[in-house]
Amino acid sequence: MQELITRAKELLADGTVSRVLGWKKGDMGWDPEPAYFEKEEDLKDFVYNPFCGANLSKYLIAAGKLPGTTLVFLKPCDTYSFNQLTKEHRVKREKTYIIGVGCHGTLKAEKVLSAGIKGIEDAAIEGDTLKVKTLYGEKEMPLMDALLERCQVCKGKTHVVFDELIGAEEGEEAGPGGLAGNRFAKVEELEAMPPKERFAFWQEQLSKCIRCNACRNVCPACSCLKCVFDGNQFDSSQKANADTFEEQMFHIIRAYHVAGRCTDCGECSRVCPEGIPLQLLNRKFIKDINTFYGEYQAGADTESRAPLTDFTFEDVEPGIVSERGGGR
Amino acid sequence: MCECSCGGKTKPDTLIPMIGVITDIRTETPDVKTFRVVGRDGKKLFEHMPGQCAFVSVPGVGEAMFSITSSPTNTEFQEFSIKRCGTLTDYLHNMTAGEEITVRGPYGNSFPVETALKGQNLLFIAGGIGLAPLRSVINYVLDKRDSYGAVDILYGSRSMDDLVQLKEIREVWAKTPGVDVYLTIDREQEGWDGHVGFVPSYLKELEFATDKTVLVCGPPIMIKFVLAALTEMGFDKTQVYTTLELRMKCGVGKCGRCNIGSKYVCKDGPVFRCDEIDELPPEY
Amino acid sequence: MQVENTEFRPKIVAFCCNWCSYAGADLAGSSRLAYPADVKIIRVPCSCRVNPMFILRAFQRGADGVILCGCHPGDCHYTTGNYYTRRRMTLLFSMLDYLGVEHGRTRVEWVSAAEGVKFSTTMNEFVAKIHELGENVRLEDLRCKN
Amino acid sequence: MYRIDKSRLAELFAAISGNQDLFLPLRKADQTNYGLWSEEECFDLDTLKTVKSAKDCFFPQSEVLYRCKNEDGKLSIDPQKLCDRPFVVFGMRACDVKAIEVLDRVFLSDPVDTFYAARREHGTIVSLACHEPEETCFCKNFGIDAAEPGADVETWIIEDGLYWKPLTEKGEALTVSLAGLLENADAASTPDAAEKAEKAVAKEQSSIREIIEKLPLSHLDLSRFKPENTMELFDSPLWEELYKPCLACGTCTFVCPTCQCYDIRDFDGGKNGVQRYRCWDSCMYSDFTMMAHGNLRTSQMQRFRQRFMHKLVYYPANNDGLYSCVGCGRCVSKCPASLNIVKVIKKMGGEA
Repeated sequence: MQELITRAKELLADGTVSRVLGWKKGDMGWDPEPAYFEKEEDLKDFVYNPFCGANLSKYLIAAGKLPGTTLVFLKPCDTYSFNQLTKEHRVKREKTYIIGVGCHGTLKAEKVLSAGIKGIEDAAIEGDTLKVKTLYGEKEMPLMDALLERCQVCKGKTHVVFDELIGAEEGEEAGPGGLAGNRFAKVEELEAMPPKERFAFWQEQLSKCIRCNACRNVCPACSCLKCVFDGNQFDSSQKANADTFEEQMFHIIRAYHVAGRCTDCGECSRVCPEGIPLQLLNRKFIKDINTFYGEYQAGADTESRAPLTDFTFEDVEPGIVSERGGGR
Repeated sequence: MCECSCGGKTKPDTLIPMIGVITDIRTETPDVKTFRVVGRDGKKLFEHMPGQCAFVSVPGVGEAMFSITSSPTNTEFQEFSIKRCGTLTDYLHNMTAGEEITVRGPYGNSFPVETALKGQNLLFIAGGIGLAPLRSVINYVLDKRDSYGAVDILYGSRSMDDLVQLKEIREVWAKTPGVDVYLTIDREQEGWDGHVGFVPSYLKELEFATDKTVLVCGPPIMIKFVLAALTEMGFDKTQVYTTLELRMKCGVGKCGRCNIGSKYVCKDGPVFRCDEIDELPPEY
Repeated sequence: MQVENTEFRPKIVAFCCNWCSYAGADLAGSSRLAYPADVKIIRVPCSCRVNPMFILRAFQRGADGVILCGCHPGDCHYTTGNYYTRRRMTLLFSMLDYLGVEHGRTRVEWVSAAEGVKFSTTMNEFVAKIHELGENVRLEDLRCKN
Repeated sequence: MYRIDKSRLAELFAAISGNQDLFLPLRKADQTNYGLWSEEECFDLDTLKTVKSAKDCFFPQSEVLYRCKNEDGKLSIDPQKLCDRPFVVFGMRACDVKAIEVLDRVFLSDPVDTFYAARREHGTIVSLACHEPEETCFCKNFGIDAAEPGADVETWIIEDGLYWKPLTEKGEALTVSLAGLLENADAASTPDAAEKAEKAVAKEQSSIREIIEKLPLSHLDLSRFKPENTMELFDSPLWEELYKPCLACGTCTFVCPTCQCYDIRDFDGGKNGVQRYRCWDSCMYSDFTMMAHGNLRTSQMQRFRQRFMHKLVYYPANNDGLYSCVGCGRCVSKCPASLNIVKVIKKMGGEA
């Protein structure tokens, strides 16, 4: 962390960047907030630890409108979002100075707290163990039980875009401590259920939705100036939550609108106050795209055509959904 | 649908509207129409005071707050002058007499016609559609002519065609004793032999005496410059009343939309004395 | 009369592209080929005009099945429109299926202006399928129900 | 004072829901929220904070106000029936109980919101003391005592028993209806049991208060948040710094037990007519103040400022200094960007 601060100070001092976008220490030790730092002395509150889950890419849309260059710290999976935003002309590469930071996984504070660890001050990852510094001494817990879902099935530690790297271990395929799982496992499990059960599963999950729009507003792919739900068309407004249809409509359409653009950064499920596994909707699209149109990772580059703005003459017919049956 | 202040148990929630019938639609200007509304029984929907507002709605299209432009002294109907500027107003402009709408109200406070304004010389300053709430006061004052002093009306609009209620102004107001009407339009126009220029500058030219109470309504930018001009002319802020406009949904100070500082414009307003406005955070 | 009322009459929405499928439906009609009156046709300029929201919206408003008809791939009046439709609908149908909505309720069929027979058989088949599935209860808006 | 074994709670709930609806924290899909109790549901009184507050029971997230039909140009209005069925909300914490007072001052002030008033009239609140307040709690700053939660009946769960103390007429009536289940621990009839119960509750209370005293957010300085400082606070340059991470979502407003802003909207159900309903709204949304002629709050900073100024300055100015925050800490744990009212209080209050 000290290395990051030192480098940020250097870049601020020599005028390469006008501001730094990073994380600031919160009140609790487990709630760092995304923050801008414009002066060297502000950086005393800078923090980077496994609780810094926020993907800062989305903030760059706003930062891009400010004068000068912004220094941003991106974790490996955040860089995919950045690339995707560059591709959609929502951020400017030349106005951003990216320092790729190493990541061993980010934590879900709720999980750590409910494991009975209180008075958290700081945390560090050592192999498969999470070491938490607390007011009551050092506590430990298995890393896997504390990670955000997205980190349990980590995409890898490669930064796809950066100006320099600090503390990163490039090229390592697996996630934290080599724990990478199959991110489509839960999707496959759902696909294998009878339709009635699948319906019941989603009904239960989506009926929790409070239409707070946190998933939409945090999503780097949801960068429309005016969202289709900011209005009364389609009888499904931004915040109505009037019956189950509205919730389903909102989530289906949101997942659809980011299909082929979603980098699976997992921010939507991280922020959902009701813990709805929204990643399962996005991953279903990713999985289908991979099976039908070939492997595609949004944000891996800035040139390729997105699957939904592309086609081949030999594409499968929509009837395939019925033919193969069983919800796959 | 009892709307009296009996406070009886039978009173429906204030959010439940009454059904109103449009009995007449007058085209005032290319984008303003005046709608005359009565209840189904042909009687006036409710009693109001000048400056108060009511929610007009077309179910399925929308609901919005409009100031009541007819005077309380009118015992037959209520009138709303509505400018075409959104979904609901668009729809209203395409309606015809005889169609039904819903109305709830009246909401908000009113100009202090029975207290602070009584016996005073009055100066009305209006711009464009801003005449709508003031018309209610003007007609009230003219109907109770003896209770008030001299009346001056300064009204301006973009063009001759945009002057609302021109017929009434010329044929009734201008002919009432003790009432002076000054009209102005923003730009020279064929067929217009009156004054040309913006309302605030005309106001300064007219050099009114400062023994008047002023009632201002118009677009925010006009209000801003009129207030500056009035201060320059020596008027005190306590002599000036104006109305604020914010987005409203409930009309009773609960939905939170029109909250500025500790005031709710729908309930504590829309009429404010200018020194009261100064105490509010500048978010209007 | 009483008996007729209790019988299930599905509501089917068919989006038909102006250039091929709508003409195909026309041909079916002028050739006196019957297809159920439960099918309500909505003409669209191209099958790719159909936003996934249209389909959800149809279900919301009480449709029991939605079928989308367009020109055969390669024959699109706008050259490539239906290729995009193909991808979009594949993904949307797969998602609906994933959410537990019966996959038989949605269908895409390519019908050319000359295929009056195909139009009629497709519609007959689809209506029969919806009859089999019954009323749509999984993706409905109660506010639109009586 | 009464007592019942914790193991018999399901029986108690069955008895309550025999005559009326019972709402209590239910565990569903890994989250705890207030819901309608039935035998199959799994209740959860251990989770300190439900995701949404109990505000939902009195001021639901969305409710129909009336239905309107247009038949051949003739309109008809059919107002929604007011709540006329008694119900009980069980397990409300002290902060949520206080929040109802905050809402009362809005909805029960003239003109009364009849929809809300009907629910208040028919609802009985059984509160539950917080056995172990968490570090996100800061109710103490608002004069709330988590050890004595108030409402119609207050209860404590201590070891294997639930202690039950009716406080109002409504509470007494509910207690009477449960006479067969609740063991009497009254000083007059069963002095021994009463003494034991009093002792247990007193011990629990002092332990709760001890914890609260030690919580990191229990001692905030609210002295600057006074109506006379309105302009000074409003014009503070600190807002510009504070709002920066805000994503403009509505999480804080929707999980908040005191946020009461609402929107009124139409749903056109075709031949079923138009439903006019109201639903919670958030001042954090960009269209909150959008009008045909423009928007009065054009930046997120202004919207952010409105929310906190309303809670800490405007609302108290109209309500005898009562803050419109009860320190439940939901925003502290739920904000996606880790912003919350505590950070605002500390920063604006001159602490940090």
